[in-house]
Amino acid sequence: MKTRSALLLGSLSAALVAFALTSPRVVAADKIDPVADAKAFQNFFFKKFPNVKHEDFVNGPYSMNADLKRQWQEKEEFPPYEFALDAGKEMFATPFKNGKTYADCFPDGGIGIRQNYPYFDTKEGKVVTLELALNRCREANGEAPYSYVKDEMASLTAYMAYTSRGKPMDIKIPDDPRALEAFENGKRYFYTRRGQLNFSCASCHVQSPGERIRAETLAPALGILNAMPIYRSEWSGMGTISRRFATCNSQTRAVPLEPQSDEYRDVEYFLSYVANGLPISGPGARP
Amino acid sequence: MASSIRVRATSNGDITEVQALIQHPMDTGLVKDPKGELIPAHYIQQLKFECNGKDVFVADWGTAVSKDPYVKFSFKGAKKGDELKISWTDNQGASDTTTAKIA
Amino acid sequence: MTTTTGPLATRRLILQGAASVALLGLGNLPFTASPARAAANDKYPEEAFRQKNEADAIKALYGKTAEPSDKVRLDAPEIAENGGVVPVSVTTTLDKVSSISFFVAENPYALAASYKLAEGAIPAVANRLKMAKTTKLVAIVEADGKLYSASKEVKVTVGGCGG
Amino acid sequence: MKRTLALAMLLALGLVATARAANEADYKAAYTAAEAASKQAAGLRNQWTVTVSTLTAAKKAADGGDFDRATAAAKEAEALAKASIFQATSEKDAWKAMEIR
Repeated sequence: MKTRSALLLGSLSAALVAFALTSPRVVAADKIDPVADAKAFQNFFFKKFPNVKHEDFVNGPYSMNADLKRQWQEKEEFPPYEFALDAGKEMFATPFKNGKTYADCFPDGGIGIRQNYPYFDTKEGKVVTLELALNRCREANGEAPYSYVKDEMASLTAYMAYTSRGKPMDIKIPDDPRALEAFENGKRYFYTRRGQLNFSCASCHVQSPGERIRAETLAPALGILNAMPIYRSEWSGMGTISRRFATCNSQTRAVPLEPQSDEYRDVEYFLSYVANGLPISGPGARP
Repeated sequence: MASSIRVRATSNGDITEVQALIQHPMDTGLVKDPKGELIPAHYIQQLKFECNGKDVFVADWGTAVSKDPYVKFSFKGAKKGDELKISWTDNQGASDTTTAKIA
Repeated sequence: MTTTTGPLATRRLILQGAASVALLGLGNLPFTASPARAAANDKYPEEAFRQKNEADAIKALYGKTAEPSDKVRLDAPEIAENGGVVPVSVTTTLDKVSSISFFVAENPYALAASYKLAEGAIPAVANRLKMAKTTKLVAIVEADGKLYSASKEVKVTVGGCGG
Repeated sequence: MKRTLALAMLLALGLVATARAANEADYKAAYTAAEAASKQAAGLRNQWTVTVSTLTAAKKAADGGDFDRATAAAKEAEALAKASIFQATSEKDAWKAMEIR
């Protein structure tokens, strides 16, 4: 095991150096400019994959491989997340002990609003994700919060995503230095290498989308959260954004942080903002 | 709780296409749980589709059928509005049944 | 197939090893073993589902051998997205089809699923199967009492990079 | 290239096994050093899973009385923890190299 990862380390840094040389002009990015970042991010993928339709990026690996896309479309006829979706719809309508429901916690009764999450809460000065808002709604109504990585949270977010299907991602960054800071933290987390394999999110999802890591084809980073939550055959179950971040970390042998810790909330904020304009396609089915 | 069987039966007048998705773990009995004990085999053995009183399609399944199993087939001799009865039994003796109108 | 590395994977390898050894012994079984009753009966083919390899399973289920035929079209991915959920389907232009079955050669038990089609059923079926590893996939169609087969190789491996 | 060389070198340095048989005192010293480094890595929110598993293996070996293996494992855990600390500090600026601009 030791030699294999050292080998990986070596070959990877070689690839890194190559990438660094070819990456577009390097400018001192001291001023945080999300609009420019988002434009550069989207153009990078549009140029790298000219024949992938822009809205197709949200289909992750299926935008990268025709055979996989066929397998996926076959499954979409009767998708495995069907049960989570129905359970989510039922849970969403079931009143809490105090008679209230989730609809009372969310704008527009929680229907068709997923594309605005996560948002920056100026009172709290932090990013609030959909999963966090759902648990806060439960706690505000005297109910125990759900685990961020288990089925109940996945069913709720699956239903809320379903009600927003097709709507373009619409994340706002208020004119507040703390919001810009959160965006920058998210960006830094996305590009920072971690774990003994010394990979960052970008090592897989920017450098080599469309390529394989054993059986799986890597999804492009652009629109990677638009399909969340996802039913993964690998887990033969639903996965929330929190679960995905934790498992990605442990694959690079980095110890995952607590679900909904600041870094995860900020990287979700960054990834969602740069995907603005691309349609929500959740809940999704993935390998 | 809703039935464990989701079914969609659509007819184009002559041929009825049936799709079914069933909520079931389909455990093979060869997999260990995190504590290292074998999860006992628990899988649907027979799934029957009846229409107008006679079997139109019977599935005999082994442990190699995926979790939350899905099957699609078509048959002739039924028309819109007919009722399709679907029932399954598994190796632990559990069973479930549901009916669906052909759309 | 959930990825089970470590002790269990080796146990399964031993299992398969033992299976192939047992098979050698079986090889010289007199061919005229009583043919199983036609698959059209309602009884769950317990015996066939217990067979380790595909030839035995076909014999136990149908009591006769199949011949490859291009009238049987087997549709399965070249590389499975995930061994636990592999979409597989078969269609055929043969008529008077009474049964369609799927065999996954490298699985612990080869027979995966067997379908009995009544009068009027269109000879086609789609389902999602589990495959333990890269394997030969065989579809058998029983038409007018004779067996026709098609087979295809499906590559299966785990996903992810490290862990 | 320079950065990864340092990382690999650090890792190798930690793996040098002491010549004479290690006793409980050696193990204790190695374990405390490894635990301190591991805490620091956790503090930087950049702990590696292999550091944690190697530390537990060291403890397990020590409980079983095999102080040779326990000390070696503790030393390896320390090296891994140090490597993760090195990674966290060097990545503070290195991440910009991959940023899409």
